Amino acid sequence: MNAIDGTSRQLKDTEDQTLDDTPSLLSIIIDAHVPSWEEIKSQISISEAVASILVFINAHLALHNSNSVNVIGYNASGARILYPPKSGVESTRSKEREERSESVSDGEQAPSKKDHSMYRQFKTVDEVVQTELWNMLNHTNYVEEEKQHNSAISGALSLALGFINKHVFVDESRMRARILLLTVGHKNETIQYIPTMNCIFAAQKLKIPVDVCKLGPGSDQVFLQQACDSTHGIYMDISEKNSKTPKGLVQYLLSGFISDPSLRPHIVLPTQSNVDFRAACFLTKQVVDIGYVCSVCLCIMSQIPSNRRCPTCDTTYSEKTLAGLGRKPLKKKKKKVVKP
Amino acid sequence: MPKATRGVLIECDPSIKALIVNIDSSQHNIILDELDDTHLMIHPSMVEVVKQKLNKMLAENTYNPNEEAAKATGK
Amino acid sequence: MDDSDDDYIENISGDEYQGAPRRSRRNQAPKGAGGSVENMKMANGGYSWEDEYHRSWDVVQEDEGGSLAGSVAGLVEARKKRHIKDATPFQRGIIRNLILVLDFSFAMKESDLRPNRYQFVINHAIEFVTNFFDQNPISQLGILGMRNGQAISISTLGSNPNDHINALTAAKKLEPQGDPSLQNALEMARGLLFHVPSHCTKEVLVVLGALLSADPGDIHVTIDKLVIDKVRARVIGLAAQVAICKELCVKTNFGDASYYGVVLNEQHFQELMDEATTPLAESQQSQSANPASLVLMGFPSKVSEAAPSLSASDAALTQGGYVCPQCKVKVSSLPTVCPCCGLTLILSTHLARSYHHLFPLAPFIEVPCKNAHKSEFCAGCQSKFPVVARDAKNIQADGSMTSRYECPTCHSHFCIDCDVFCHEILHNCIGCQARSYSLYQVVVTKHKDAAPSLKLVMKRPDPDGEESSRPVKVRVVNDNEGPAWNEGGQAPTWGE
Amino acid sequence: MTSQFKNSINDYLEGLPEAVLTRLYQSPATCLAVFRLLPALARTLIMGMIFNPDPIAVADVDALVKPSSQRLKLETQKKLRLLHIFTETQAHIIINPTFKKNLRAALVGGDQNISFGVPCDTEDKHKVDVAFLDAHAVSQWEMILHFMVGTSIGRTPSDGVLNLLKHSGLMEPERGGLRITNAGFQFLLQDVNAQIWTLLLQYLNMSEYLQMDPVDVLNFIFMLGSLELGQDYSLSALSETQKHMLEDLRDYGIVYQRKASSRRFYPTRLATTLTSETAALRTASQSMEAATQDTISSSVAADSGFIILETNFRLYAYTESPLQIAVLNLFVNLKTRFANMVTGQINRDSVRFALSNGITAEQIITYLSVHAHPRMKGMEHVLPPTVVDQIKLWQLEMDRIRATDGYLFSEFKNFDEYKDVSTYAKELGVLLYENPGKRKFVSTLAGSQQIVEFVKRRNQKHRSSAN
Repeated sequence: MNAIDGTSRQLKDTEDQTLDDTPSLLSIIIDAHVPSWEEIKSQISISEAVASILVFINAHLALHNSNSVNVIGYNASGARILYPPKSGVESTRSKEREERSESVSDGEQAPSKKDHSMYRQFKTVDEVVQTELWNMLNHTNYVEEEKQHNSAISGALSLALGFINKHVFVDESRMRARILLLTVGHKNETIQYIPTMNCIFAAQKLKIPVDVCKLGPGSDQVFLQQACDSTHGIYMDISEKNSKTPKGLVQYLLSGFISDPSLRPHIVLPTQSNVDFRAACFLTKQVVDIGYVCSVCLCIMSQIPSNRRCPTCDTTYSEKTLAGLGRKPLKKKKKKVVKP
Repeated sequence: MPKATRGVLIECDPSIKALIVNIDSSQHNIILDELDDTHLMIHPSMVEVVKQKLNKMLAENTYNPNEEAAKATGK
Repeated sequence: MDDSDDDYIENISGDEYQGAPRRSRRNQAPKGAGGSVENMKMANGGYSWEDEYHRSWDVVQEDEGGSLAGSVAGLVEARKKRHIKDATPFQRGIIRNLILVLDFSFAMKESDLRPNRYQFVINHAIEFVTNFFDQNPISQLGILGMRNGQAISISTLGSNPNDHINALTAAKKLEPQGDPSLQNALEMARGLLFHVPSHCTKEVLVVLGALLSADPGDIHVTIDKLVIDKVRARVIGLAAQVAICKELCVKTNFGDASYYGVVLNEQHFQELMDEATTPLAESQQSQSANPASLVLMGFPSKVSEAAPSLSASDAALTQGGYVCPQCKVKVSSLPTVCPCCGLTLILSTHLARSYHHLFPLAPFIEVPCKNAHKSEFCAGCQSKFPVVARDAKNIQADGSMTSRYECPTCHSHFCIDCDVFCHEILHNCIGCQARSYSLYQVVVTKHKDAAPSLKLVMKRPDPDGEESSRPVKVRVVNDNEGPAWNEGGQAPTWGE
Repeated sequence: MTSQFKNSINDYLEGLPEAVLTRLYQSPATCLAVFRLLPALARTLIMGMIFNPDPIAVADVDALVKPSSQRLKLETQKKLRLLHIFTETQAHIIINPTFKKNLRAALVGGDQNISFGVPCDTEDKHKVDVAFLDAHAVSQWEMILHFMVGTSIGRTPSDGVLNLLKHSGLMEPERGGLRITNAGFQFLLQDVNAQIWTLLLQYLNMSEYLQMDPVDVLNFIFMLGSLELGQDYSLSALSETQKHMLEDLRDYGIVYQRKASSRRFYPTRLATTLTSETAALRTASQSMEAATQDTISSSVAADSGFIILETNFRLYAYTESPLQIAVLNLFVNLKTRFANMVTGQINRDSVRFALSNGITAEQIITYLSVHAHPRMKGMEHVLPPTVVDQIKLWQLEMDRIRATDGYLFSEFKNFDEYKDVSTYAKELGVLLYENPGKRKFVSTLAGSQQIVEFVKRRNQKHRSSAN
């Protein structure tokens, strides 16, 4: 009878939060780097993969009435949002209806047109994603692509985070958000270090888990592993060396990556055994356990540079400060305890 | 030999109990026994009186910023 | 907007009455920025109470349709704009050692800050600890209190945010009492910072509620000692300006008074605290004081174990952790100093987290009306911009009614939300990233069995789209003449 | 709100026999809708299984769920068993093949199935647009609500509707007319979506009396939720039962048919949002957009929230709908009416009036929070806690004291005596209250006689043993 006060209500509210399944926004980032897909053509073709991804998107939408998706594609020349289309959902429907009437006249237009046998919400998303992705794949210059090895993963992540920020945090919609990065992992792929790290920190700060599904035969992407580790996401490498094949992509996606962030505290996630956080020396490219770090620009070196200048920011180090470091670095730091 | 007294057991908040005690304080003809903070034993014939007085007191003690308006609608 | 440099100097040199250092890149606050700092400083430079009274409803103007939607949106935007900070690249002291000194004296019982000064400051200090370590992962923090004329230690210099937060939570129960002693607190801070190596910064942040200091000796001597020890002080006053605090700030910051701020309201306090989380820009004098150096650091590897084992850092059994590469002792959390051999242990990601201080994202520029038609959607979140007529004349001169902000590098247009997000959280320009070129391109070379090494190559596309490589210049503030390019002959370049 | 209908429909489904359920699962649209009603863990489990050709091992499921969440797992499994989606053998869990096949079909598409409705392939000569459908839905639905509130707007709903209202106990016959019941008042406080579900569930119950096939009825309801607004659908794919249903649904405003003999029908927004919560989950900027675009000028749109409640109990409601105002009038002392809003105050009298009508404090609070203005929804507590507490207190105040007739037993000789007697009273089940410290207890009126006799017996026994 006397139990009405603020504290008890608050407790109840938070309890509800955990039990209640809030809808979630899934941001899927798809690798649209054509040469990479060519490389694993024997295992899975891009159209098969896209079909699997679409099923996965549908599955995500099926989980909750208000779930939504955001699809981003990236290749060597950049990243862009494939879904939702710019003009918002309302006009897509009308556009799509136009398209449909067009396609009737044109005969066959999109690769696979699913008529009324599909749930309306799924159909809208699938069609837009498919068309846009196909546009993206067709409009890229293959020759150029071959040459360029830098990837716009950082761009795609930035877009995803920006989108989530706007639609979840600025709009204060009660949604959870997560990112799934589907990468083929070209073996010569280069990732922009600082922007990617910035993305990871932003995701960490906003508590957005970043899941990574890697298909290609290339070695593990250390950055992406770090991304998963620091944002509590799932990292899965679906390649032959883990005796997995991208053929069953849809099954891997549905069993590994479907779990909603709200459910994750309750289930055992596939864990990464060891994430490499060690650094490499800027000068010798050697992996270092113990290294020298420039106090100005934080570059890592395994030895004191011969000319006493930092190789990256060109700061000159004074003789005096280096003298202390010249010896085998076992000097114990003095810890002074000062009594008030 | 234990004593059995006929009465009405009242279960209420401590605040309401205080009010009943207050009502009783003028004539001491209501309360038979104060059992604890939330229980009282009162005279069987006085139940309706208590309820009435209580309602009146509660209404008096309710803060109503627009007394007039509320009266006007007469709900 | 292009003269943001001059703007900055102006603020350093003059305006001592304003108390608050002004870092906003906008000269004039848009009208009616709703209780913001700028509101207090009126155009004529006088006090706010000397100015004509502004009625909030005078600010709002209806458009032709009689709708307020436009004005309301403008006000909302103006509020968000305040967050945009100065972003000229400075050389900064990245490895910091900061002592936070909180006032626990009688003056903190005042309730002009809700619920009272004491609770308010502690709550914000807890937030500050989180932000500080978020921004400065390889730095150290210690907390002191001033109470009963003594300096009391709340938490010692350390890099684990939880230790500090727990200490502060425990300190909430202390009743503020007695007089504060600035001198005792500064002396204690000086002692704590004594052993700090020269390549790190030594800083003191004082939050002072009282207007007095009950000192046992001559505080001027202490201030001189701080100067000799190269400790830099920043003071946030809760009541009014105190001469000794100003002297402290001016002397320890090479004549710069902008490190002393007196709060106007709750929000302003938050802003002043946030300012202290950004690493200090290194001036030439301070640079000579803290010569660049190499620091020995260990990069431990993560281990996962089936059974818990003893962790040296918190003297308890823990499952998994990191192994110090030098003495092989296990610690449970990073960054930390190895309790056994004293080596600084960090992850390479911690270093990466400080990079955005070194390479800040250039501020976005408000798009003038004549260019507004170029874009229809935000390049970040794809939300639709308000349509602006090309010959719109009725647009107020001060506010950006186009609601578009342009990245100076990739010329993409962004909405205010994405602008704030890019600068505050992401530190990337979404447009530059999505187009796969950026100001600083870091080329990563793979290595067989370790994290890739990185090499930074500067790329800056010219306005007409062509890309040209130019080295980065790290700017150093001259104390008297204002900012200047580091003209020491060879500009520092990234890469070989 | 939504969880209420979720629970009730779940309960209904769980009560169905396996054969009926399996027949139900033959429609992909139904599978999808049922799937969404399941708890989160169940959905994740099923997703992992539907593309897996082999049955999943029980051990795998056990390993998937953290030991700390075992309770959740057991509840989930029980639910899935009841719905006959899972069959468990010794070592494996087998998913209902019909369910599996059709949920897959829903996700993948491709197969020709008619569960998502068959659009008309011919052009409609009398084509209607979305705005018309919205207007139609609102006018039909509000007519029912107005009828219930009693603010008659000239038209009375059809007999089918009146029957349903009577059958569901929302209204009761009284002197030739119908009178709203307490359940009816509660119904009014629900949001539109929940109201429709309440009616549809009642319809489902009623259909059994009318000897309609529940599978057909459910399939049709779930199908409606997956239709596209503004699209016309052909009647040809519907069964006889469903065609019959269509007539009733037309009266509720859920579908639109130009005339009864028409061969096509249009779902309205009431239908297409049946299985979605978009209205309830509208974000601030979206509703701004909706307001500026002004495509939906109905109470359906206004549902997104129009009430501002201040800590001083003043209430501002941005609405001009007479219906909303009538509903508010149930528990608010309305004062002023402006062109686009009404102001009023919640006070003791107005709440007591509502309480005396059978509306509970909980319902008032839920109504207010569901219809809270988006600006209020952004806050930590949607409603001011003081007001919420006060409304609850007012409800308690209605019943501040509980009075029970009885006998007070006191002045026991010693604790043993007290204990024996009170234990006896407890065993009899007549003990109302006891205070061992004071050695007093209260028994019911009826029990007192027995206790008195027990005391006498006990005393005699003691006396004799003492002698």
